[in-house]
Amino acid sequence: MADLAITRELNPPLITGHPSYADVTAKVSGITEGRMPRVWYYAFGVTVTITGVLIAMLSYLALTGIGVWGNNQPVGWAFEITDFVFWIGIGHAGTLISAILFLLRQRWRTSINRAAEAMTLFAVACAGLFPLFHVGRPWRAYWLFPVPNDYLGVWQNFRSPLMWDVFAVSTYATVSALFWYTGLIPDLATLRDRAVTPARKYIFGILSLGWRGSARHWRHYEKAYLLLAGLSTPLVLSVHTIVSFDFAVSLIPGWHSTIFPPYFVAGAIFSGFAMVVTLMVLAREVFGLKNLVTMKHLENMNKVILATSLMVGFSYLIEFFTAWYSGNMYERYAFYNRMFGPFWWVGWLMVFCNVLAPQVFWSKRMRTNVPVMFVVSILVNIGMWMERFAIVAVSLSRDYLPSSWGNYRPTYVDILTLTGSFGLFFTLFLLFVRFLPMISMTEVKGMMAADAPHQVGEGL
Amino acid sequence: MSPLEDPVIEQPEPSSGAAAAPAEPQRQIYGIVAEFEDPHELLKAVRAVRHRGYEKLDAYTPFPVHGLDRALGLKASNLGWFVVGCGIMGAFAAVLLQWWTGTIGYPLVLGGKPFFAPEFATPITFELTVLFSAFGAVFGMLFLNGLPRYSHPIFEHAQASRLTDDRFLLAIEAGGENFDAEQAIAALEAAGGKHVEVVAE
Amino acid sequence: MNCHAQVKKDSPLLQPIRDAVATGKPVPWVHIHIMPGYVYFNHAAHVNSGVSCVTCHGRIDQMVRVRQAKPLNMAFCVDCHRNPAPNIRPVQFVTQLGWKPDGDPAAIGRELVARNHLQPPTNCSGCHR
Amino acid sequence: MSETGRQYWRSLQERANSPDVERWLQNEFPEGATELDAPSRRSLLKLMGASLGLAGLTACSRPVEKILPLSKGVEDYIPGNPMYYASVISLGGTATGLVVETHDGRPTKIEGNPGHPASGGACSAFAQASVLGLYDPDRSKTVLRNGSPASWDDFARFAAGHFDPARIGAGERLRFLSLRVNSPSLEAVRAHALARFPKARWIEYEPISEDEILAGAAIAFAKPVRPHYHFDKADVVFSLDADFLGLDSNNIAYIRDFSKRRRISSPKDTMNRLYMAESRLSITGAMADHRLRMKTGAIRDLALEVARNLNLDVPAASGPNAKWAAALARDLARSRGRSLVLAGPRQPAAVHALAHWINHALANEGATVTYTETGAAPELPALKQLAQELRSGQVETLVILGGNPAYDAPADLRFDAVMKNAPVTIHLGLDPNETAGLAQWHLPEAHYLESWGDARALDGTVSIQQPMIRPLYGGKTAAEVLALIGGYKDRNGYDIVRNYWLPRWSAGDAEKAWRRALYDGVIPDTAYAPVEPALDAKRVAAALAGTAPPASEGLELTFYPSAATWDGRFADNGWLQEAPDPITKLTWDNAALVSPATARRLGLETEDIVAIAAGGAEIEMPVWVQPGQADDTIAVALGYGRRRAGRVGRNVGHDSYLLRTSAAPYVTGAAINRTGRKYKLANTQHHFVMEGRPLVREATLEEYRKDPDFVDKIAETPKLFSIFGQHDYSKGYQWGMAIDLNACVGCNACVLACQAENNVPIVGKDQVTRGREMHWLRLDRYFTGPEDDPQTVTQPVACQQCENAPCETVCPVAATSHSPEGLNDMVYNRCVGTRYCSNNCPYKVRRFNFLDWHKGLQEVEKMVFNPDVTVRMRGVMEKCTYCVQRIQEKKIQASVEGHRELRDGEIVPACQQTCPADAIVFGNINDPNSRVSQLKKQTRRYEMLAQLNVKPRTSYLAKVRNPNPELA
Repeated sequence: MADLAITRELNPPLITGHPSYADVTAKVSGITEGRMPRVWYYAFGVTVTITGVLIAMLSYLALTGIGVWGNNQPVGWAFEITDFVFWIGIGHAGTLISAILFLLRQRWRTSINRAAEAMTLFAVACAGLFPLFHVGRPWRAYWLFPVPNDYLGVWQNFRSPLMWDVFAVSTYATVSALFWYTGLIPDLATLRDRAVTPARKYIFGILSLGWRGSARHWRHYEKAYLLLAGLSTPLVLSVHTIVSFDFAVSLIPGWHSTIFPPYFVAGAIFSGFAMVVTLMVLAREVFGLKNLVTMKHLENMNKVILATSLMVGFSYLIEFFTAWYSGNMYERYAFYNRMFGPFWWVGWLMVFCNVLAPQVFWSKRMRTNVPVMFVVSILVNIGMWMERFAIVAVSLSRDYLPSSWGNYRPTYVDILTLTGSFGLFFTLFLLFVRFLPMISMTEVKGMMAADAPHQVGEGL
Repeated sequence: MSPLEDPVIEQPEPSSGAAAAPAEPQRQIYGIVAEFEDPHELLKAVRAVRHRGYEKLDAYTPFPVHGLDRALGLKASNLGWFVVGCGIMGAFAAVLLQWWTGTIGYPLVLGGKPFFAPEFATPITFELTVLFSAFGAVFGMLFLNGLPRYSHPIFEHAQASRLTDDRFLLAIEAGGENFDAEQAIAALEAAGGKHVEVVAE
Repeated sequence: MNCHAQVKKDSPLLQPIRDAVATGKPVPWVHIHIMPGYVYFNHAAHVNSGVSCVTCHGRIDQMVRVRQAKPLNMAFCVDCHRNPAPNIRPVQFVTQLGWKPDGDPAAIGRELVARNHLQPPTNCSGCHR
Repeated sequence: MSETGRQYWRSLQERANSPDVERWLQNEFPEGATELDAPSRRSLLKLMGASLGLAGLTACSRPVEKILPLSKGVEDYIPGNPMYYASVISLGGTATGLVVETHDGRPTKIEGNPGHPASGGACSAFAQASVLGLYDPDRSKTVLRNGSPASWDDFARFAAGHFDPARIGAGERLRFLSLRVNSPSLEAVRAHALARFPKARWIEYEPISEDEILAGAAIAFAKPVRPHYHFDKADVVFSLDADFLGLDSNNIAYIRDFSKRRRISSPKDTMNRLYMAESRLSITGAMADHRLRMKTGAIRDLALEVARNLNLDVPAASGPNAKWAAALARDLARSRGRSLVLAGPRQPAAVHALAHWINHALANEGATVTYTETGAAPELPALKQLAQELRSGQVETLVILGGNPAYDAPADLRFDAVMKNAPVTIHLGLDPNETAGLAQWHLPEAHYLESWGDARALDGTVSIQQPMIRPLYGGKTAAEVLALIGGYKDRNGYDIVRNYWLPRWSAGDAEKAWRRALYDGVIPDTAYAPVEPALDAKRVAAALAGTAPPASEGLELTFYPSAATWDGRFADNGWLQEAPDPITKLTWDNAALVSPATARRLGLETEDIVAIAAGGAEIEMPVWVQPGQADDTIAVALGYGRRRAGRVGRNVGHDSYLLRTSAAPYVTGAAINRTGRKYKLANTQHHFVMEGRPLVREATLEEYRKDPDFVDKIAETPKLFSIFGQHDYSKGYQWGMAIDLNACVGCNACVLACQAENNVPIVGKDQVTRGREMHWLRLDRYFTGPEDDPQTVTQPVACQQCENAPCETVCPVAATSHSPEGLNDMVYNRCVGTRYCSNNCPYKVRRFNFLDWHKGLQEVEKMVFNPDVTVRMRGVMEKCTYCVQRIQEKKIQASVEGHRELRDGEIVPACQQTCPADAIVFGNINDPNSRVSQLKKQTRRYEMLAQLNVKPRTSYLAKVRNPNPELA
């Protein structure tokens, strides 16, 4: 018992207001059953419209050619790959929360992991769009997958980092989806059992796969969940590592850098957590989840943001140091160009948003202040996008031969496509909170049981 | 139990005791089912009932109750083997794909690199290993649990609709040796179970 | 019309040819064996290496109406380019679609491949330019 | 081939029999116009059917799956195999011999004629691009009478009446105006016509005039002889503002001769030394070992200074360059008989005369410079008189045979206005240009590739101009029209030319000689005999004394021919419009070039629009700040701002003819004012500094002799190693290339040759500003030294065919891979367009089809495509492959010819074939005796960015300059 006392001191209850199991069920399921608050409909209307813009832009692109973007020689990749890396990065926080914190026994994850995982899926969906549509001939994009064909007899080039990307991203999407769905099964069963309309009963009946919470099942279920967490952890690290290979394996100054893998992963977690904060702050305001998503959750996330911000800042320093120390004139110029070239403002914006802004979280007052954390999280998202742009496009604009140096100006299509991808992301997220439990009832109840005052351990 | 340990996923170590073999000849009734309001009562009841010699038990809970599987005398899950097997398959498939297409399928000189080399085969091999393992974990779990399943007798119980909400059901399944409905009902009531019902097959 | 000035002078089958000669308007031929625009096939290179018509066009001589007999896809070409021997014969026989050598054709092919150092390209620019 | 030449023509005759053909061609294949955005050689096959059986086509509706053979065979013709015919192109009154490649009756590629003195196998950018002009859909297609369609018969009927001697008499009021005539047969027809109308007069006018050259000779020798320079014999060359490697000469033989003396293979070799004085940085100036930038007008003083140092009795003149002139004079004196002084067309006659005098004094006459008597005379005075007569209404009939005087005559003559005073104006022209719009009769002219003729080269050598295809739009040549007007005995070009030449050969073998002439592309013994005119020093001195010393203050404006449109006649040629100017790298525009210092003084920036006032007129055009431009001078290219031209050329750039007067056709004072407005210029290179990177490596001859391995010292290359074993390239053919930066003059011919050979699309000004130009081969140009007075280096860069190609590694679908012969193959039909390869290419030589560049292309425009090269669709990457189609063609030929080995030099990529400087050499680097291997053995050899261990197959030979030690 003594150790439990300590436990409670170290981990004060994460669920405040002493709700009962039924309260949790009612609160969380209730959101998906009752009418949405009016603000939901407004928001949904807006995001759907923006998604429409995305569809329009992508169709225009596919019908006309990459020329509708600002890309050129030498800047073959610009907005599209920047957006791709950006969204993949966002996705990483979800997996981190659901898998890594799970393995680290961070119990505070329980009320946010479901939403975080959903965010991962939707972010990866948005990310996937860009490589798919950035190819000159989208109708040939399936050539990127090793589909056997007797007709040509030719295969993919597995030496290409882009090929690694295809496997990494599709694996990541699949595993994230499995992990998310596995976690959902018991809650889907709950919705099934609460369902009043035959339609809901039928749909959730199918989705919950006939789950009945048998003790025999729980034992395999928990094992599966643990294993998925164990698999997702190296996976999530590998995905951004491989994304960074796209650049690290090339020979372009500003790309050709060995510190990219850890640098990119840290950046991904950084931007991802910022996005989670943005979303959760909104969600708990709109749906009144203050008892489930407590200030402790937000504060912990802000701590992670601060830590990763320091890592990212350190990576910047190392990058510049390496360039200078290498004595390689091309490397040196690339980084000089990043901060003082035509795109100087991108470089400085990235340093301000990613390194300076998060430092306010050293103060507890700041990292527990909702408006402040909201603003910082937005800044971080902007800054991380700029970082990717600086790496992808700015490096390309001036590489080896001064004769071939070029400039880059995005077109309205570039900008609207990026905007549209946010529309898609939020549309999916709004649909998620509308139809699925955005908090894992099973886990919350399990934790309540653990926190319950009259604990019965096997000590008896 | 260490302070940071999360009770939800505590690892059951293998315990002795008769296994609850699911494969049983057809029965008229599924078993006797009682409802409890909280996991601790349930645990107490399980122990009590087993004390009376009932081994063929199953419990139904809205969340994994810590220590329940040991109380019921369930063996640890053997899902891990599925996953390992699938992982190895994935790795093998990946290497085969990259080696065959590069050296047999259509050998092409690309960037002066060899037709196959572990250096550039590693990332994809890793990814496919993870992918196959993940499939193994999810579909293995469903397979071991006999899911998806359309229906189950337990749903006949009056409180079944709350077993995914806030109620905890304990079932003495018919077919255990010296199973007797009357005594089973008595045993469950004695253990403090409410809504003690005979649930038909 | 050289030969057909005598042979089958008034066969209806040759009417189009007579018209063409009379009017100077060419006979429109139906394009059967169509290669995609990005594939470059050179008859001289193949015929002079001893690849027979029949290899790609089948038994044209036995067709009432000409049709494409072989897949003529990339895999089809590459197979032969990797292992030409089975389809190589002495140049004088390339037009004899029914050619039956005494002895193993593959052996003859191997011998010719060796003698003429035939190394059909299997790299991309062999056919795509 | 002489056989086939004739046979081929006969087959054209056979095709000629259907009048529908014209109609069908005029509406440019309306039905079933196929998109070329799918890389479809099938559509080209249909085209082949088209040009094969035009007559037949008019009958059928060309269903896709039908192919049409020739109804009557052509001797030696195998469908799909190209045929080559000798012909000739004329520009500015001088001819270059050509060999034209035709595919199934479509001329697709121009090459130089190795047997022709002015070509030697090479040809200029203009010649390379001229084939595109043939298929220009905006060419004149019908006879126009007062702007409304008519037929040749209408004109014939009109001409018969109008030029009836009974009516027009001796032709007192009849005037002919033509471009410079260099065709013997046309001269014959002209002679006949002028005999018929004795009082008529014939005026020749080229806007890019040689008047001062001829006038200068007239001063020095009392007759307008034409100088010919022999740079291969000259050790020291002093050019007084003569861009003889570039735009001031249509004779690319000069480039060949000059580069002979720049090419060195060992430190022991000697090379020539070039001194240049000019105001605008020209490619000749870029090649110079010593270049003085000065006002065009000040060059006279420099010349006098040099002459005085050579103890010639010339008027005193003070220049700031005494030391320079003295050193130069000593250098010239040291190499008597092996030196050469020449002056450019912008220099006044007196300076030309002085140049002749100096050459005379240095005993260069007959050695490095020879003279011929051509009877050519200054043109401008005659044109002025014509304008005067027109103004005063003395001209009843004006026949303009080619040219565009309404656009390019000196502005003060108001030619477009006075033209209207002639009751009858007849204009023959390739396109409906400004003059055509003012003429009563406009007659479509036949392109040189579709008509018979003959032409003299600079040295007088005559070549027969053979047609490759029947006139697409039924055009006629000047000779044919003149024959019609003057009632010449022969009416069609073939008879005119043939019957002119046959009598000139002894009856017996006349036919043989004719065929020989067609086959060789030159008629033997037709070159002018050199004359040795006596120089009259006194007259020269007097003339020099007569010329005023130049105005030292104020801005000086000079005009120069455009490297893209020449005098404006190529304005409709997209290839030329998009070819970056060799010096400014501007495309699709001309600009007012000013030096950085002058720009600072006047507060101007690149792309500022300024108003330039000169010659009583004012035009607005953008500024381009050009390092190397002389201070206080403005240089403006002619030939832009065409008001009446095709879709490509209309209103491209700004018309500087408006500032050009007959008094000052080349140099004038000008005032310049900022308008405060900006104008977007499309240039293909934004950064001209090498940032200290060892890309172009150069040394002086001295340094080279001291340290033959200087290239390796310029950049230390780390020890290269790969974690992987390398593939074996030691067997079979291994293709490689060596580019001698010392020989390359940067004339753009290779760029255009590559474009023509490889179906490289044009993208237009807007896309160039977005950085999407498609040239596979580009000329990188860097400046070294001070910004105001830099030295210039030019470096041709195409795909380097790296053995460890970074582009191949990253392509996910293996669309670019390596051939066993070391080629970096690019498979357009496999490419999905990730652009990763281009990103990872350190040389940035890959080009991406960002849009469908062939959208809306008319069938007639597609006829220029080379069927041996895939036409790329949008969304795929493309790049140079060392002309792999030519490699394959020759390899197949070798295997057909008994599986023989290829000979060195048998395979020639387009860029090498046309290079007048012979700076590019391609071959098998596995053969130690091949030319390319020999070059790669030189110590000057280096690879760009070798430290990346990409192992490029293209090597460069470092540039070596030969400055005068006295001036060091």
